[in-house]
Amino acid sequence: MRVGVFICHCGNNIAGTVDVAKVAEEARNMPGVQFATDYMYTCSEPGQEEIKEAIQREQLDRVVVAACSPRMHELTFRRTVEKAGLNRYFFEMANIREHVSWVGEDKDLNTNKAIEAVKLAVEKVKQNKPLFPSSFEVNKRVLVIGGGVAGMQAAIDCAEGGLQVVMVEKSPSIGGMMARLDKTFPTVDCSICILGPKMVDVSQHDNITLHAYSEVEEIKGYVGNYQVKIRKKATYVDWTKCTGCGECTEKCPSKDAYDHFNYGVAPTTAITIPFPQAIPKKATIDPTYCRQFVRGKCGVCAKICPADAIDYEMKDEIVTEEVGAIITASGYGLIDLDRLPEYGGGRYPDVVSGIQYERLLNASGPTEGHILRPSDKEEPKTIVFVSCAGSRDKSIGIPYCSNFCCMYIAKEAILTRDHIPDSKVYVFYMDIRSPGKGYDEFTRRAQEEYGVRYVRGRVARVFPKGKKMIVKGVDTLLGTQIEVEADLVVLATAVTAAPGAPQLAEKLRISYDQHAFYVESHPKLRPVETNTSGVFLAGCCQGPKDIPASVGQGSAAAAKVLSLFSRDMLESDPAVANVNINVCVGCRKCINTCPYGAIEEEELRDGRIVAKVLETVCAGCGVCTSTCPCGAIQLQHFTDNQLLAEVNALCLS
Amino acid sequence: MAKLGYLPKEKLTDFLENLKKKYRIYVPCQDGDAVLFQPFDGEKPLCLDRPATVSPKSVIFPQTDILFSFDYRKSSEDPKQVSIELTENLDFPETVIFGSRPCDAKGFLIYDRPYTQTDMPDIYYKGRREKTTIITLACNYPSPGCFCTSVGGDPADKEGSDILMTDVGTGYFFEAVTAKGEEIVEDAVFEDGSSYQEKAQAAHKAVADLVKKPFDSTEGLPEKLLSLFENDAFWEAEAAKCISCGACTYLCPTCYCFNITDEQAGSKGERIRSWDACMFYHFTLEASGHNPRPLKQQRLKNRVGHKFSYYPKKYEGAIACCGCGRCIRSCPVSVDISEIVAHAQEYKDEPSK
Amino acid sequence: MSVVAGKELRIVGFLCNWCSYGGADTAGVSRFKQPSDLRIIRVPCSGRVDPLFVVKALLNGADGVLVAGCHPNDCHYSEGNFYARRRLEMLKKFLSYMGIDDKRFHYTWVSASEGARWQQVVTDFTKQIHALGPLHQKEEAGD
Amino acid sequence: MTQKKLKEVVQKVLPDVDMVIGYRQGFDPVHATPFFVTRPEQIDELIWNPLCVHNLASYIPSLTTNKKVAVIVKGCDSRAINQYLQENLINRENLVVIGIPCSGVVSVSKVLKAVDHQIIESVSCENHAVTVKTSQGEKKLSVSDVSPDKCKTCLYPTPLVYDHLVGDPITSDKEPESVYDEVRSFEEKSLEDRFQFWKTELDRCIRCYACRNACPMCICQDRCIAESRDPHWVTQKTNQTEKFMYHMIHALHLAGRCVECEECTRVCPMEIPVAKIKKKINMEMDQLFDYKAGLNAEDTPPMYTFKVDEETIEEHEL
Repeated sequence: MRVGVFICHCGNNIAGTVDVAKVAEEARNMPGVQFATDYMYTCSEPGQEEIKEAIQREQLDRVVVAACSPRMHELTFRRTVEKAGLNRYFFEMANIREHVSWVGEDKDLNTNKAIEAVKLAVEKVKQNKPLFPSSFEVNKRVLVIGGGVAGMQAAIDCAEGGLQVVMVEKSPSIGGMMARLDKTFPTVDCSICILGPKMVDVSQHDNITLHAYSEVEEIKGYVGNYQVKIRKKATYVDWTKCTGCGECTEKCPSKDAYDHFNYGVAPTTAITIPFPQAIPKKATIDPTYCRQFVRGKCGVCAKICPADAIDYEMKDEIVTEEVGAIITASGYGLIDLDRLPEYGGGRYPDVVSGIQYERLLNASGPTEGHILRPSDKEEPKTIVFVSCAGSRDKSIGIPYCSNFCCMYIAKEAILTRDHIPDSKVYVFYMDIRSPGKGYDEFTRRAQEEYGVRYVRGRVARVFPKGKKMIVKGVDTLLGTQIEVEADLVVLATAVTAAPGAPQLAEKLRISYDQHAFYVESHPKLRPVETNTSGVFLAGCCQGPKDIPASVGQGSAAAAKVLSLFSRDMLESDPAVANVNINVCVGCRKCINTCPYGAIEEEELRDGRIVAKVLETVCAGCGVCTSTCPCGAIQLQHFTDNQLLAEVNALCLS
Repeated sequence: MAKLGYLPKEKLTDFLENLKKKYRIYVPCQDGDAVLFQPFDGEKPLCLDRPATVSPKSVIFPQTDILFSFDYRKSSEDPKQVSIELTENLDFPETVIFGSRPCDAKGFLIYDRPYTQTDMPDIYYKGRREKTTIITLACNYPSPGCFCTSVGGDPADKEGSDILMTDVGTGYFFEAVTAKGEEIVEDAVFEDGSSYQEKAQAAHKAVADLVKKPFDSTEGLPEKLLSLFENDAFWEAEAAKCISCGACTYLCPTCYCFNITDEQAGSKGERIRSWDACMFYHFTLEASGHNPRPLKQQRLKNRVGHKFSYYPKKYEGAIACCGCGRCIRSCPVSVDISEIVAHAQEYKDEPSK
Repeated sequence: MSVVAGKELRIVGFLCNWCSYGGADTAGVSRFKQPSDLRIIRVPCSGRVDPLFVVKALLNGADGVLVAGCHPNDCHYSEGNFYARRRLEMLKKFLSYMGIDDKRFHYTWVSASEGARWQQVVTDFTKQIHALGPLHQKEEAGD
Repeated sequence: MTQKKLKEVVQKVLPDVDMVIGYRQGFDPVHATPFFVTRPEQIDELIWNPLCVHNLASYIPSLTTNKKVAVIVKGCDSRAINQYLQENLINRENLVVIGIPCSGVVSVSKVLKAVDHQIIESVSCENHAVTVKTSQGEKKLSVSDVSPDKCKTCLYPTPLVYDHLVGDPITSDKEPESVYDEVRSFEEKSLEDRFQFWKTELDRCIRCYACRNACPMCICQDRCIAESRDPHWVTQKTNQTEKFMYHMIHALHLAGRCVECEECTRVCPMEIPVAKIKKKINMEMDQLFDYKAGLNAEDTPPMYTFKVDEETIEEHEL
């Protein structure tokens, strides 16, 4: 074997506390090492040239670079050796910067440690085998989960890019949270007016198939070839017939149904069309309220429906879609008011959440845009907004900032002053977070032009007194207690992961953080990718963000899918598990433990059962290899013998 | 006239202490519930009342033998110049195996043919063999499973020993068999033994009759076994209960197969010779992954065949089994080689089942 | 050439590529100083760490072995560290029964962002191993 | 009479199977040996007594793929069958289980010790006692005095799975907790003493792999990594390190799978208490995951599954 070793100075980053010349000299004496040298910046153009030349000159068949972390430059150097004609897996990196020169002061100890790091890499690279990616076909259809603004943007961009798109939305209409907003900051545009056209695009685009009131049941397969089972929930209305005329909703006798779209600001009917601009504009029956289901008799809607679309017998239906990539834009949730008792949340009707207030403001909302407080339908004169209601509060397990509350409170405050010019508006805040284009100006306008009173301090308690709600708090700027007699209290309830986010993540085989927000591949450099290839993120499922950010991510995810689909064939990473059928005893332990279901049974000609790896599904975790008792299934590039070589390099001799 | 000696039992330790001055001595000692040949240290009590669990073969043919060690040296001025340094140790100490049984001693004779009586002797085996003196204790009663008399042995067989000693109650009767042996019986601790000779011989006779005889002779056995070579049904039945472990071969005084592996760490390494067993799948596993003996019955057939057919065919009819019975005693499932041989002899070509 | 006599003991670390190895990188980037004993073997996932690697290292010359992976629920491969947790816990409970001090083996979770935590783990574990001193001398090859 | 009943059952079963695995007398009066009955005339050779120590279940996995097999099991042996079913290593359709409630077997090496390794001329077994005749005369031994450790703490004298039960069920009078007393008392020794203990015991190991090949759960058998070069976990050296390594492999691969038949200890020609190693892991599996191997066919071995929140596993502080 002819190993070449290249020790990088990284300017002074390494050479400063490691005697690189000595490391190179020691490397020269290691068995199998043909050539070793040190270089100022190995990752630089000339540095890589040096490696290529050495490979030719010394006929090297393996290369070790001792420099920074492989997480930094492994790919760079793999390409380098490949250009010089070596298989890219005949390369190993010794991390002597992050793990040595930067964390140790004693030069002798560092140097010795660096030498051992090189020894480790040399012993490993000597065990390496050439690996070759295999390629497979891509199904150029994409599934978009969630019909909010992020999902719609992703869907439209993909469709415009010529891809077939399948969109799954769990509620009866697309539009998501944005459809519920009255206006948007900082422009104070009418939310539905700018969203509506996008919704129409989605519904009318030839390349987009919409499954509303549907949920993802099961996902099988791998990047390029997913099979997705979708549950189309029973609406009890035949949507092929329903014209959305809305007569049923007027005649429906059960008028105390919970209004999901309006967050229960007011009750609605058991059969509903969520809002005028809904897409699809079809009626849905909520069987938990519908008398036909609860009492077994009623049938009013069925009688009056001109299209004869009502079908009480309807059952859920499972459809299967085949796609090559998945964008999940499954959105977010809000914490229940009940979790904020100190603010009277859930206890007093006149303590509402920000999103409920949007509906009170909205012309197509239950109050037709007149701000009336829930308790007595009177117009409130004093309105208090409480920001960070739950957010940045470790005590209820939400340490993070909900990102956009500061802005929508400013907006709602401004709108309040517009609606009720003689109103007094207070905002209790911890900090004002307005780091967006035109955002800070907007919050200033709220205070300076609209006379909204911003009080810096937390609210301690909210309790009723007669018809009023007393808001007790501190003004930390004046350092005084403050008490406001309010008619209505609006809480900027904290943003949470969408209900059911973990379950969906498990179907998608992507990871989520302790708050159930989905985890991106890299917080800085791969914000919309996940660690499951072919699955991308957009919008608030990854964390709280405002509309432009969500839309941006929607487009970004679409771009990722389009570039993924720009090739007809995909290459699979060859560093996957591999079964030696001569050794496999068919005990199936790997099959049972594989997190990806990437291992199957295979019957050989002699009838023996052995394990078989689906290379394209295998993600290369190696759980199977540490499970296999006889070492028959080996994760390539991290085989038992490769790791043992490293252990022995350190322990023996 | 061979040299005869008598050693009262209470003098045994003195004798061994004397011997220790000149030799490295291996004696059977109780270790846990097993009996092993271990270096005599004067403290650990000897266990002579039954044959050792493992034969003394490891004294001359260690389970792991480092044949030599190697070191890849890179020259200081030009590291591209690599030289290999080999070191081997062939100077073996004078050694005595004390308290082995006649079957154990016989085992070494079976070793000798392939290891020393060839034009390419094995220097490691030969080296130790020549430096070793074997003091055998005649059996005063048979042990479970042993059948030496069926394979041409005897509980008091002198063949292969340098001294044969016999328990005559109060002490041991020593009979030098070779010059090496005589040298030892010269020792002052010995009294004249001639008066005990008859008593010893009587004892020998008595025991010989007690030894079980699963089969009378090995006449025509090699051919008979060859004729059964293709008879899968026969071997499948015989091997059904075998779990193909290596207990039989590793305890056997005559099993001499080995494996050679190199173990290297960095630039240094060793070439190791270690016991191997034809009962193991890996014994015949080829580099290609192909294995000519994938089934346990094929492997058991080889073990029986080697001892009672192939070896005798190669070496003037000498049976490669000394009938010590260890493979039977210690077999996890009591596979009985003497029974298999008997079955083979009785075997008539009637269709089975 | 191995450990620097008197100053270092032999400590082997198995780090998962996605979290703990990254955490060690983060510690480096932040220049969090650490004892120099630890040698790091990079594995894709803590689930790849067969407890036998730990045993092998301890029997063959390591004075201490450290395994670090992603926090539960944060596994890059979603489940690998759950398996690791069970297997390594089993080993942890087993080692001292065989006469090998279980303090010589530690497994923990360090994320890619927890540079400071990594520094703490390395420092404390190295201290612990130095307190225990070198592991029994192993016999030479042969019979 | 159990023996007689057994023969009747085998009579019934044999026509529908390729073989019945049972016991017959071995090479001497104190050794029974596994017996593969394929023809009716062999049935009479079958025996059942406290000398029938082997766990015959170990033979099944290699057979049930293409043969129909009946096997005779004691309570302890039967756990292996449940474990096979858990790991789906046998084809239940091809298996007929003949269970025999067992009041305890003997340890042959303890019997031999009891008669100072005299050659045994005859053995007779009746109600919980064995009478052994040697040249030195007769000796009557109570089974419980010469029984293997597993019987002293046996919780499952009656097979947990069977198609035919020969004899009436027996319920255990043992304390479930007592199973691990051996482990606890051993753990009272100092670390150094524990190491020395294993050092001396394992020093006798000749790596004949009898413990492995007799183990019902060592399903790799011929493919065991203790012998392979790829992966190359252990060398062929017989020094302390490699002997420890081999036995650690055996033990760790049985974590959550060992059915406590203690065949490994029984078969060791060097009399090493191999099962004592596994016992500790079994105890941990029981305490960590409330799991005993082979109790029922539906369980999942704890090492091949996990809980997102492991109540019983705490983070270890440094």
